[in-house]
Amino acid sequence: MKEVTVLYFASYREQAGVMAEKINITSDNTNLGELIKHICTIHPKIVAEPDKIVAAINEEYQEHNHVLKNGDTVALIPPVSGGSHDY
Amino acid sequence: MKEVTVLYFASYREQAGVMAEKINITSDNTNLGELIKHICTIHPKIVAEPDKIVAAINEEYQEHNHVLKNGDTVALIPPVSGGSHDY
Amino acid sequence: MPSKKYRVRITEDKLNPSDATHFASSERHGAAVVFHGVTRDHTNSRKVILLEYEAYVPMAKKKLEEIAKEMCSNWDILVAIDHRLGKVDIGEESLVVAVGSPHRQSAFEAASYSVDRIKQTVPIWKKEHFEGGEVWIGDADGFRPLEHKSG
Amino acid sequence: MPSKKYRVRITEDKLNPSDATHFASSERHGAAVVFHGVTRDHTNSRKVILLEYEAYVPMAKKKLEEIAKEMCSNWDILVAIDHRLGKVDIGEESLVVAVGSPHRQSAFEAASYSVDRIKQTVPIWKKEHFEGGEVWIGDADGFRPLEHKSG
Repeated sequence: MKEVTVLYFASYREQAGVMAEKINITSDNTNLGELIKHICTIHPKIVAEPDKIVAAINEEYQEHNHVLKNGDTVALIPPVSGGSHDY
Repeated sequence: MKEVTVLYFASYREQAGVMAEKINITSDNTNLGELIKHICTIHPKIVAEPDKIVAAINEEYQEHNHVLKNGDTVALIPPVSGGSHDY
Repeated sequence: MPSKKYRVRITEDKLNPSDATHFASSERHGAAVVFHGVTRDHTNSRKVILLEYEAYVPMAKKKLEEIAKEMCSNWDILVAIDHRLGKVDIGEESLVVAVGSPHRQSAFEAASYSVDRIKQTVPIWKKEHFEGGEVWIGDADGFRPLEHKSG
Repeated sequence: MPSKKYRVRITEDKLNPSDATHFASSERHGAAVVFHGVTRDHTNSRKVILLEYEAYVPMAKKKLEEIAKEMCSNWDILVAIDHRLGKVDIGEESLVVAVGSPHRQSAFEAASYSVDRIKQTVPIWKKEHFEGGEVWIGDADGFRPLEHKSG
Protein backbone atom coordinates (compact mmCIF):
# COMPACT_ATOMS: atom_id res chain seq x y z
CA MET A 1 0.00 0.00 0.00
CA LYS A 2 1.15 3.52 -0.79
CA GLU A 3 0.44 6.81 0.90
CA VAL A 4 0.59 10.20 -0.84
CA THR A 5 0.23 13.72 0.50
CA VAL A 6 -2.25 15.89 -1.39
CA LEU A 7 -2.03 19.70 -1.33
CA TYR A 8 -4.89 22.03 -2.25
CA PHE A 9 -4.46 25.63 -3.30
CA ALA A 10 -6.61 28.69 -3.94
CA SER A 11 -10.09 27.78 -5.21
CA TYR A 12 -9.52 24.03 -4.76
CA ARG A 13 -8.41 24.62 -1.16
CA GLU A 14 -11.58 26.59 -0.39
CA GLN A 15 -13.82 24.11 -2.20
CA ALA A 16 -12.24 21.03 -0.57
CA GLY A 17 -12.15 22.77 2.79
CA VAL A 18 -8.69 21.37 3.44
CA MET A 19 -5.12 22.51 2.71
CA ALA A 20 -3.39 19.13 2.87
CA GLU A 21 -4.24 15.54 3.60
CA LYS A 22 -2.82 12.01 3.35
CA ILE A 23 -4.53 9.60 0.98
CA ASN A 24 -3.92 5.85 0.82
CA ILE A 25 -3.61 4.10 -2.50
CA THR A 26 -4.38 0.40 -2.61
CA SER A 27 -3.53 -0.53 -6.18
CA ASP A 28 0.10 -0.77 -7.30
CA ASN A 29 -0.33 1.03 -10.61
CA THR A 30 -2.58 3.92 -9.61
CA ASN A 31 -1.80 6.90 -11.76
CA LEU A 32 -2.30 10.62 -11.20
CA GLY A 33 -5.55 10.73 -13.22
CA GLU A 34 -7.10 7.97 -11.10
CA LEU A 35 -6.08 9.73 -7.88
CA ILE A 36 -7.64 12.98 -9.10
CA LYS A 37 -10.93 11.18 -9.89
CA HIS A 38 -10.86 9.70 -6.38
CA ILE A 39 -10.19 13.14 -4.86
CA CYS A 40 -13.15 14.60 -6.74
CA THR A 41 -15.34 11.86 -5.23
CA ILE A 42 -14.15 12.65 -1.70
CA HIS A 43 -14.49 16.42 -2.30
CA PRO A 44 -17.51 16.81 -4.55
CA LYS A 45 -17.45 20.59 -4.08
CA ILE A 46 -14.34 20.91 -6.24
CA VAL A 47 -15.58 22.71 -9.34
CA ALA A 48 -13.58 21.25 -12.19
CA GLU A 49 -13.72 18.30 -14.54
CA PRO A 50 -11.34 15.68 -13.14
CA ASP A 51 -9.88 15.14 -16.64
CA LYS A 52 -8.85 18.77 -16.84
CA ILE A 53 -7.36 19.22 -13.39
CA VAL A 54 -3.67 19.99 -13.55
CA ALA A 55 -1.43 18.54 -10.86
CA ALA A 56 2.20 18.49 -9.83
CA ILE A 57 4.03 15.59 -8.23
CA ASN A 58 6.93 16.59 -6.01
CA GLU A 59 6.82 20.15 -7.40
CA GLU A 60 6.86 19.13 -11.05
CA TYR A 61 3.87 19.18 -13.41
CA GLN A 62 2.96 15.67 -14.58
CA GLU A 63 0.60 14.08 -17.09
CA HIS A 64 -2.36 12.07 -15.77
CA ASN A 65 -0.80 8.76 -16.83
CA HIS A 66 2.10 9.29 -14.41
CA VAL A 67 2.17 6.40 -11.87
CA LEU A 68 2.30 7.38 -8.20
CA LYS A 69 4.97 6.25 -5.77
CA ASN A 70 4.76 5.90 -2.02
CA GLY A 71 5.54 9.21 -0.32
CA ASP A 72 4.76 11.42 -3.35
CA THR A 73 3.48 14.93 -2.73
CA VAL A 74 0.65 15.68 -5.13
CA ALA A 75 -0.49 19.28 -5.55
CA LEU A 76 -3.71 20.19 -7.33
CA ILE A 77 -2.97 23.34 -9.30
CA PRO A 78 -5.88 25.57 -10.35
CA PRO A 79 -5.27 27.73 -13.43
CA VAL A 80 -2.70 30.32 -12.39
CA SER A 81 -3.60 33.94 -11.89
CA GLY A 82 -3.02 36.98 -13.96
CA GLY A 83 -3.71 35.88 -17.48
CA SER A 84 -5.19 38.61 -19.57
CA HIS A 85 -7.01 39.98 -16.54
CA ASP A 86 -4.34 42.08 -15.00
CA TYR A 87 -1.39 43.04 -17.16
CA MET B 1 19.68 91.02 -47.74
CA LYS B 2 18.94 88.36 -45.20
CA GLU B 3 20.71 87.39 -42.02
CA VAL B 4 20.51 83.94 -40.43
CA THR B 5 21.89 82.63 -37.15
CA VAL B 6 23.87 79.41 -37.44
CA LEU B 7 24.30 77.06 -34.47
CA TYR B 8 27.01 74.41 -34.22
CA PHE B 9 26.85 71.36 -31.96
CA ALA B 10 29.12 68.57 -30.78
CA SER B 11 31.78 67.64 -33.37
CA TYR B 12 30.77 70.48 -35.72
CA ARG B 13 31.07 72.97 -32.86
CA GLU B 14 34.58 71.79 -32.04
CA GLN B 15 35.64 71.65 -35.68
CA ALA B 16 34.23 75.09 -36.54
CA GLY B 17 35.58 76.51 -33.28
CA VAL B 18 32.36 78.47 -32.79
CA MET B 19 29.00 77.79 -31.13
CA ALA B 20 26.90 80.32 -32.99
CA GLU B 21 27.36 83.05 -35.55
CA LYS B 22 25.39 85.33 -37.85
CA ILE B 23 25.78 84.84 -41.59
CA ASN B 24 24.56 87.24 -44.28
CA ILE B 25 22.85 85.93 -47.36
CA THR B 26 22.94 88.11 -50.46
CA SER B 27 20.79 86.16 -52.90
CA ASP B 28 17.03 86.06 -52.51
CA ASN B 29 16.59 82.35 -53.16
CA THR B 30 19.46 80.89 -51.21
CA ASN B 31 18.49 77.48 -49.89
CA LEU B 32 19.74 75.43 -46.97
CA GLY B 33 22.09 73.32 -49.13
CA GLU B 34 23.79 76.42 -50.53
CA LEU B 35 24.22 77.88 -47.04
CA ILE B 36 25.79 74.62 -45.84
CA LYS B 37 28.27 74.64 -48.74
CA HIS B 38 29.15 78.23 -47.84
CA ILE B 39 29.62 77.28 -44.17
CA CYS B 40 31.96 74.44 -45.14
CA THR B 41 34.07 76.95 -47.09
CA ILE B 42 34.26 79.30 -44.09
CA HIS B 43 34.98 76.38 -41.73
CA PRO B 44 37.08 73.92 -43.72
CA LYS B 45 37.81 71.87 -40.62
CA ILE B 46 34.23 70.56 -40.54
CA VAL B 47 34.63 66.87 -41.36
CA ALA B 48 31.54 66.01 -43.40
CA GLU B 49 30.42 66.13 -46.99
CA PRO B 50 28.27 69.24 -47.35
CA ASP B 51 25.64 67.21 -49.25
CA LYS B 52 25.21 64.90 -46.30
CA ILE B 53 25.07 67.44 -43.48
CA VAL B 54 21.70 67.44 -41.74
CA ALA B 55 20.31 70.75 -40.54
CA ALA B 56 17.29 72.15 -38.76
CA ILE B 57 15.69 75.49 -39.41
CA ASN B 58 13.90 77.01 -36.42
CA GLU B 59 14.10 73.66 -34.57
CA GLU B 60 12.64 71.58 -37.39
CA TYR B 61 14.62 69.29 -39.72
CA GLN B 62 14.51 70.52 -43.32
CA GLU B 63 15.60 69.26 -46.73
CA HIS B 64 18.46 71.06 -48.49
CA ASN B 65 16.15 72.64 -51.04
CA HIS B 66 14.36 74.60 -48.30
CA VAL B 67 14.70 78.36 -48.99
CA LEU B 68 15.99 80.49 -46.12
CA LYS B 69 14.17 83.49 -44.69
CA ASN B 70 15.56 86.50 -42.90
CA GLY B 71 15.98 85.76 -39.18
CA ASP B 72 16.00 81.96 -39.51
CA THR B 73 17.95 79.95 -36.95
CA VAL B 74 19.87 77.22 -38.73
CA ALA B 75 21.36 74.40 -36.65
CA LEU B 76 23.88 71.96 -38.08
CA ILE B 77 23.04 68.58 -36.58
CA PRO B 78 25.75 65.90 -36.50
CA PRO B 79 24.49 62.30 -36.42
CA VAL B 80 22.87 61.81 -33.02
CA SER B 81 24.46 59.70 -30.35
CA GLY B 82 23.68 56.31 -29.04
CA GLY B 83 22.95 54.28 -32.09
CA SER B 84 24.04 50.72 -31.73
CA HIS B 85 26.99 51.83 -29.63
CA ASP B 86 25.41 52.07 -26.28
CA TYR B 87 22.14 50.30 -25.73
CA MET C 1 30.29 40.42 -12.79
CA PRO C 2 28.00 38.93 -10.18
CA SER C 3 28.55 35.26 -9.47
CA LYS C 4 25.00 34.32 -10.38
CA LYS C 5 23.13 35.71 -13.36
CA TYR C 6 19.68 35.58 -11.83
CA ARG C 7 17.87 36.12 -8.57
CA VAL C 8 14.33 35.10 -7.68
CA ARG C 9 12.29 36.25 -4.69
CA ILE C 10 8.84 35.49 -3.35
CA THR C 11 7.92 37.79 -0.52
CA GLU C 12 5.06 39.29 1.48
CA ASP C 13 6.92 42.63 1.63
CA LYS C 14 6.38 45.53 -0.74
CA LEU C 15 8.48 45.02 -3.84
CA ASN C 16 11.50 47.21 -4.47
CA PRO C 17 12.01 47.79 -8.22
CA SER C 18 15.25 49.74 -7.66
CA ASP C 19 16.77 46.81 -5.87
CA ALA C 20 15.79 44.42 -8.68
CA THR C 21 17.18 46.86 -11.26
CA HIS C 22 20.40 47.13 -9.29
CA PHE C 23 20.82 43.36 -9.28
CA ALA C 24 20.32 43.21 -13.05
CA SER C 25 22.76 46.03 -13.74
CA SER C 26 26.41 45.69 -14.65
CA GLU C 27 29.10 48.02 -15.95
CA ARG C 28 29.08 45.94 -19.14
CA HIS C 29 25.43 46.81 -19.73
CA GLY C 30 23.94 49.63 -21.74
CA ALA C 31 20.30 48.73 -21.15
CA ALA C 32 17.91 47.58 -18.48
CA VAL C 33 14.21 46.90 -18.95
CA VAL C 34 12.05 46.67 -15.85
CA PHE C 35 8.53 45.28 -15.93
CA HIS C 36 6.10 46.26 -13.17
CA GLY C 37 2.90 44.24 -12.80
CA VAL C 38 0.55 46.42 -10.78
CA THR C 39 -2.77 45.86 -9.03
CA ARG C 40 -5.50 47.56 -11.06
CA ASP C 41 -8.61 49.17 -9.68
CA HIS C 42 -10.93 47.20 -11.96
CA THR C 43 -11.42 44.00 -13.90
CA ASN C 44 -13.68 44.71 -16.82
CA SER C 45 -16.27 46.91 -15.17
CA ARG C 46 -15.95 45.50 -11.64
CA LYS C 47 -14.34 47.75 -9.08
CA VAL C 48 -11.52 45.93 -7.26
CA ILE C 49 -10.72 46.81 -3.64
CA LEU C 50 -7.62 44.72 -3.17
CA LEU C 51 -5.90 41.63 -4.39
CA GLU C 52 -4.54 38.72 -2.45
CA TYR C 53 -1.89 36.41 -3.81
CA GLU C 54 -1.32 32.82 -2.73
CA ALA C 55 1.46 30.53 -3.93
CA TYR C 56 2.64 26.98 -3.72
CA VAL C 57 5.84 28.59 -2.50
CA PRO C 58 8.57 25.99 -3.03
CA MET C 59 7.26 25.03 -6.47
CA ALA C 60 6.66 28.66 -7.47
CA LYS C 61 10.21 29.49 -6.52
CA LYS C 62 11.51 26.52 -8.48
CA LYS C 63 9.48 27.51 -11.55
CA LEU C 64 10.61 31.14 -11.36
CA GLU C 65 14.20 29.92 -11.14
CA GLU C 66 13.68 27.69 -14.17
CA ILE C 67 12.35 30.68 -16.12
CA ALA C 68 15.23 32.93 -15.04
CA LYS C 69 17.76 30.24 -15.90
CA GLU C 70 16.16 29.66 -19.30
CA MET C 71 16.27 33.43 -19.97
CA CYS C 72 19.97 33.59 -19.07
CA SER C 73 20.73 30.72 -21.42
CA ASN C 74 18.79 32.32 -24.30
CA TRP C 75 20.11 35.86 -23.89
CA ASP C 76 23.26 37.52 -22.52
CA ILE C 77 21.47 39.12 -19.58
CA LEU C 78 21.13 39.44 -15.83
CA VAL C 79 17.66 38.81 -14.37
CA ALA C 80 15.86 39.60 -11.13
CA ILE C 81 12.30 38.37 -10.62
CA ASP C 82 10.33 39.38 -7.52
CA HIS C 83 6.76 38.22 -6.84
CA ARG C 84 4.70 39.45 -3.97
CA LEU C 85 2.26 37.36 -1.92
CA GLY C 86 -0.55 38.26 0.44
CA LYS C 87 -2.63 41.41 0.22
CA VAL C 88 -1.56 43.92 -2.39
CA ASP C 89 -3.22 47.33 -2.52
CA ILE C 90 -4.30 49.07 -5.71
CA GLY C 91 -1.31 50.63 -7.47
CA GLU C 92 1.25 48.40 -5.77
CA GLU C 93 3.46 45.94 -7.64
CA SER C 94 2.70 42.22 -7.49
CA LEU C 95 5.46 41.35 -9.95
CA VAL C 96 8.74 43.03 -10.87
CA VAL C 97 11.07 41.63 -13.53
CA ALA C 98 14.35 43.48 -14.16
CA VAL C 99 16.53 42.49 -17.12
CA GLY C 100 19.94 44.03 -17.79
CA SER C 101 21.73 43.54 -21.06
CA PRO C 102 24.49 45.01 -23.22
CA HIS C 103 21.83 45.89 -25.82
CA ARG C 104 18.23 46.91 -25.49
CA GLN C 105 16.68 44.43 -27.89
CA SER C 106 17.53 41.38 -25.82
CA ALA C 107 16.42 43.17 -22.65
CA PHE C 108 12.99 43.92 -24.15
CA GLU C 109 12.62 40.44 -25.60
CA ALA C 110 13.66 38.63 -22.45
CA ALA C 111 11.49 40.76 -20.15
CA SER C 112 8.42 40.29 -22.32
CA TYR C 113 9.08 36.55 -22.59
CA SER C 114 9.44 36.18 -18.83
CA VAL C 115 6.01 37.64 -18.10
CA ASP C 116 4.36 35.29 -20.59
CA ARG C 117 6.13 32.30 -19.06
CA ILE C 118 5.35 33.32 -15.50
CA LYS C 119 1.67 33.39 -16.38
CA GLN C 120 1.87 29.99 -18.03
CA THR C 121 3.58 27.93 -15.39
CA VAL C 122 4.14 29.51 -11.97
CA PRO C 123 1.70 28.28 -9.28
CA ILE C 124 0.61 31.64 -7.90
CA TRP C 125 -3.05 32.56 -7.61
CA LYS C 126 -4.85 35.82 -7.19
CA LYS C 127 -8.05 36.47 -5.29
CA GLU C 128 -9.92 39.59 -6.21
CA HIS C 129 -11.80 41.32 -3.44
CA PHE C 130 -14.46 43.57 -4.91
CA GLU C 131 -17.47 45.36 -3.47
CA GLY C 132 -19.83 42.60 -2.38
CA GLY C 133 -17.61 39.59 -2.84
CA GLU C 134 -14.40 37.89 -3.76
CA VAL C 135 -13.29 35.50 -6.46
CA TRP C 136 -10.20 33.51 -7.43
CA ILE C 137 -8.90 34.67 -10.77
CA GLY C 138 -7.43 32.05 -13.02
CA ASP C 139 -6.74 32.11 -16.70
CA ALA C 140 -7.48 28.64 -18.01
CA ASP C 141 -6.36 29.63 -21.50
CA GLY C 142 -3.09 31.20 -20.42
CA PHE C 143 -2.23 28.33 -18.08
CA ARG C 144 0.01 25.96 -20.06
CA PRO C 145 2.15 24.20 -17.51
CA LEU C 146 3.14 21.20 -19.59
CA GLU C 147 3.84 22.86 -22.92
CA HIS C 148 7.54 23.53 -22.43
CA LYS C 149 8.09 20.66 -20.04
CA SER C 150 11.60 19.32 -20.19
CA GLY C 151 12.46 15.67 -19.60
CA MET D 1 -6.17 60.41 -14.36
CA PRO D 2 -3.42 62.95 -14.85
CA SER D 3 -4.31 65.92 -17.02
CA LYS D 4 -1.47 65.26 -19.46
CA LYS D 5 -0.52 61.85 -20.76
CA TYR D 6 3.17 62.50 -21.15
CA ARG D 7 6.04 64.32 -19.51
CA VAL D 8 9.46 65.06 -20.97
CA ARG D 9 12.56 66.24 -19.11
CA ILE D 10 16.08 67.17 -20.09
CA THR D 11 18.28 67.68 -17.06
CA GLU D 12 21.85 67.74 -15.78
CA ASP D 13 20.73 66.01 -12.56
CA LYS D 14 20.89 62.28 -11.91
CA LEU D 15 17.81 60.63 -13.35
CA ASN D 16 15.16 59.25 -11.03
CA PRO D 17 13.50 56.15 -12.55
CA SER D 18 11.02 55.85 -9.66
CA ASP D 19 9.73 59.32 -10.33
CA ALA D 20 9.29 58.59 -14.05
CA THR D 21 7.52 55.31 -13.21
CA HIS D 22 5.27 57.14 -10.79
CA PHE D 23 4.26 59.63 -13.47
CA ALA D 24 3.41 56.82 -15.89
CA SER D 25 1.38 54.89 -13.33
CA SER D 26 -2.36 55.00 -12.88
CA GLU D 27 -4.91 52.97 -10.94
CA ARG D 28 -6.31 51.91 -14.32
CA HIS D 29 -3.01 50.31 -15.24
CA GLY D 30 -1.84 46.76 -14.78
CA ALA D 31 1.57 47.18 -16.34
CA ALA D 32 4.50 49.54 -16.51
CA VAL D 33 7.66 49.02 -18.55
CA VAL D 34 10.67 51.15 -17.70
CA PHE D 35 13.68 51.41 -19.99
CA HIS D 36 17.04 52.45 -18.51
CA GLY D 37 19.80 53.50 -20.91
CA VAL D 38 23.01 53.24 -18.93
CA THR D 39 26.61 54.35 -19.49
CA ARG D 40 28.74 51.29 -20.28
CA ASP D 41 32.36 50.79 -19.35
CA HIS D 42 33.40 49.96 -22.88
CA THR D 43 32.68 50.47 -26.58
CA ASN D 44 33.88 47.45 -28.46
CA SER D 45 37.21 46.87 -26.75
CA ARG D 46 37.90 50.46 -25.71
CA LYS D 47 37.64 51.23 -22.00
CA VAL D 48 35.34 54.21 -21.38
CA ILE D 49 35.97 56.50 -18.42
CA LEU D 50 32.92 58.71 -18.66
CA LEU D 51 30.40 60.05 -21.10
CA GLU D 52 29.33 63.60 -21.69
CA TYR D 53 26.03 64.51 -23.32
CA GLU D 54 25.29 67.71 -25.19
CA ALA D 55 21.93 68.72 -26.65
CA TYR D 56 20.32 71.36 -28.78
CA VAL D 57 18.04 71.74 -25.79
CA PRO D 58 14.90 73.46 -27.12
CA MET D 59 14.78 71.27 -30.23
CA ALA D 60 15.60 68.09 -28.28
CA LYS D 61 12.75 68.86 -25.92
CA LYS D 62 10.41 69.51 -28.83
CA LYS D 63 11.42 66.23 -30.52
CA LEU D 64 11.02 64.23 -27.30
CA GLU D 65 7.57 65.77 -26.86
CA GLU D 66 6.64 64.83 -30.43
CA ILE D 67 7.71 61.24 -29.74
CA ALA D 68 5.79 61.08 -26.46
CA LYS D 69 2.71 62.56 -28.11
CA GLU D 70 2.94 60.11 -31.01
CA MET D 71 3.22 57.22 -28.52
CA CYS D 72 0.13 58.39 -26.64
CA SER D 73 -1.85 58.60 -29.87
CA ASN D 74 -0.77 55.10 -30.96
CA TRP D 75 -1.29 53.34 -27.61
CA ASP D 76 -3.48 53.82 -24.52
CA ILE D 77 -0.55 54.72 -22.28
CA LEU D 78 1.10 57.29 -20.02
CA VAL D 79 4.70 58.21 -20.84
CA ALA D 80 7.61 59.86 -19.03
CA ILE D 81 10.88 60.44 -20.88
CA ASP D 82 13.92 61.79 -19.03
CA HIS D 83 17.26 62.45 -20.73
CA ARG D 84 20.35 63.51 -18.87
CA LEU D 85 22.98 65.98 -20.10
CA GLY D 86 26.55 66.71 -19.04
CA LYS D 87 28.90 64.18 -17.51
CA VAL D 88 27.42 60.79 -16.76
CA ASP D 89 29.47 58.24 -14.85
CA ILE D 90 29.68 54.55 -15.72
CA GLY D 91 26.56 52.72 -14.53
CA GLU D 92 24.40 55.84 -14.37
CA GLU D 93 21.32 56.37 -16.52
CA SER D 94 21.48 58.75 -19.48
CA LEU D 95 17.93 57.91 -20.59
CA VAL D 96 14.84 56.68 -18.73
CA VAL D 97 11.55 55.96 -20.49
CA ALA D 98 8.60 54.84 -18.35
CA VAL D 99 5.42 53.61 -20.02
CA GLY D 100 2.30 52.67 -18.09
CA SER D 101 -0.56 50.82 -19.72
CA PRO D 102 -3.62 48.71 -18.89
CA HIS D 103 -1.89 45.77 -20.59
CA ARG D 104 1.72 44.76 -20.88
CA GLN D 105 1.95 44.29 -24.62
CA SER D 106 1.35 47.94 -25.46
CA ALA D 107 3.75 49.00 -22.68
CA PHE D 108 6.54 46.84 -24.13
CA GLU D 109 5.83 47.92 -27.70
CA ALA D 110 5.65 51.61 -26.92
CA ALA D 111 8.78 51.61 -24.75
CA SER D 112 10.80 49.79 -27.38
CA TYR D 113 9.50 52.09 -30.12
CA SER D 114 10.38 55.21 -28.14
CA VAL D 115 14.03 54.27 -27.80
CA ASP D 116 14.34 53.63 -31.53
CA ARG D 117 12.72 56.98 -32.33
CA ILE D 118 14.84 58.89 -29.81
CA LYS D 119 17.96 57.57 -31.50
CA GLN D 120 16.65 58.54 -34.92
CA THR D 121 15.64 62.13 -34.38
CA VAL D 122 16.53 63.78 -31.06
CA PRO D 123 19.50 66.18 -31.28
CA ILE D 124 21.54 64.89 -28.36
CA TRP D 125 25.19 63.92 -28.74
CA LYS D 126 27.54 61.87 -26.68
CA LYS D 127 31.25 62.35 -26.20
CA GLU D 128 33.17 59.33 -25.02
CA HIS D 129 36.13 59.99 -22.78
CA PHE D 130 38.47 57.01 -22.84
CA GLU D 131 42.03 56.46 -21.73
CA GLY D 132 44.16 58.64 -23.98
CA GLY D 133 41.45 60.60 -25.74
CA GLU D 134 37.89 61.53 -26.42
CA VAL D 135 35.55 61.22 -29.37
CA TRP D 136 32.03 62.27 -30.37
CA ILE D 137 29.86 59.23 -30.96
CA GLY D 138 27.32 59.47 -33.72
CA ASP D 139 25.42 56.78 -35.50
CA ALA D 140 25.11 57.89 -39.11
CA ASP D 141 23.04 54.82 -39.97
CA GLY D 142 20.65 55.17 -37.06
CA PHE D 143 20.17 58.91 -37.57
CA ARG D 144 17.06 59.32 -39.71
CA PRO D 145 15.65 62.74 -38.86
CA LEU D 146 13.55 63.25 -41.97
CA GLU D 147 12.04 59.80 -42.38
CA HIS D 148 8.87 60.36 -40.37
CA LYS D 149 8.73 64.07 -40.99
CA SER D 150 5.21 65.41 -40.96
CA GLY D 151 4.06 68.38 -42.99
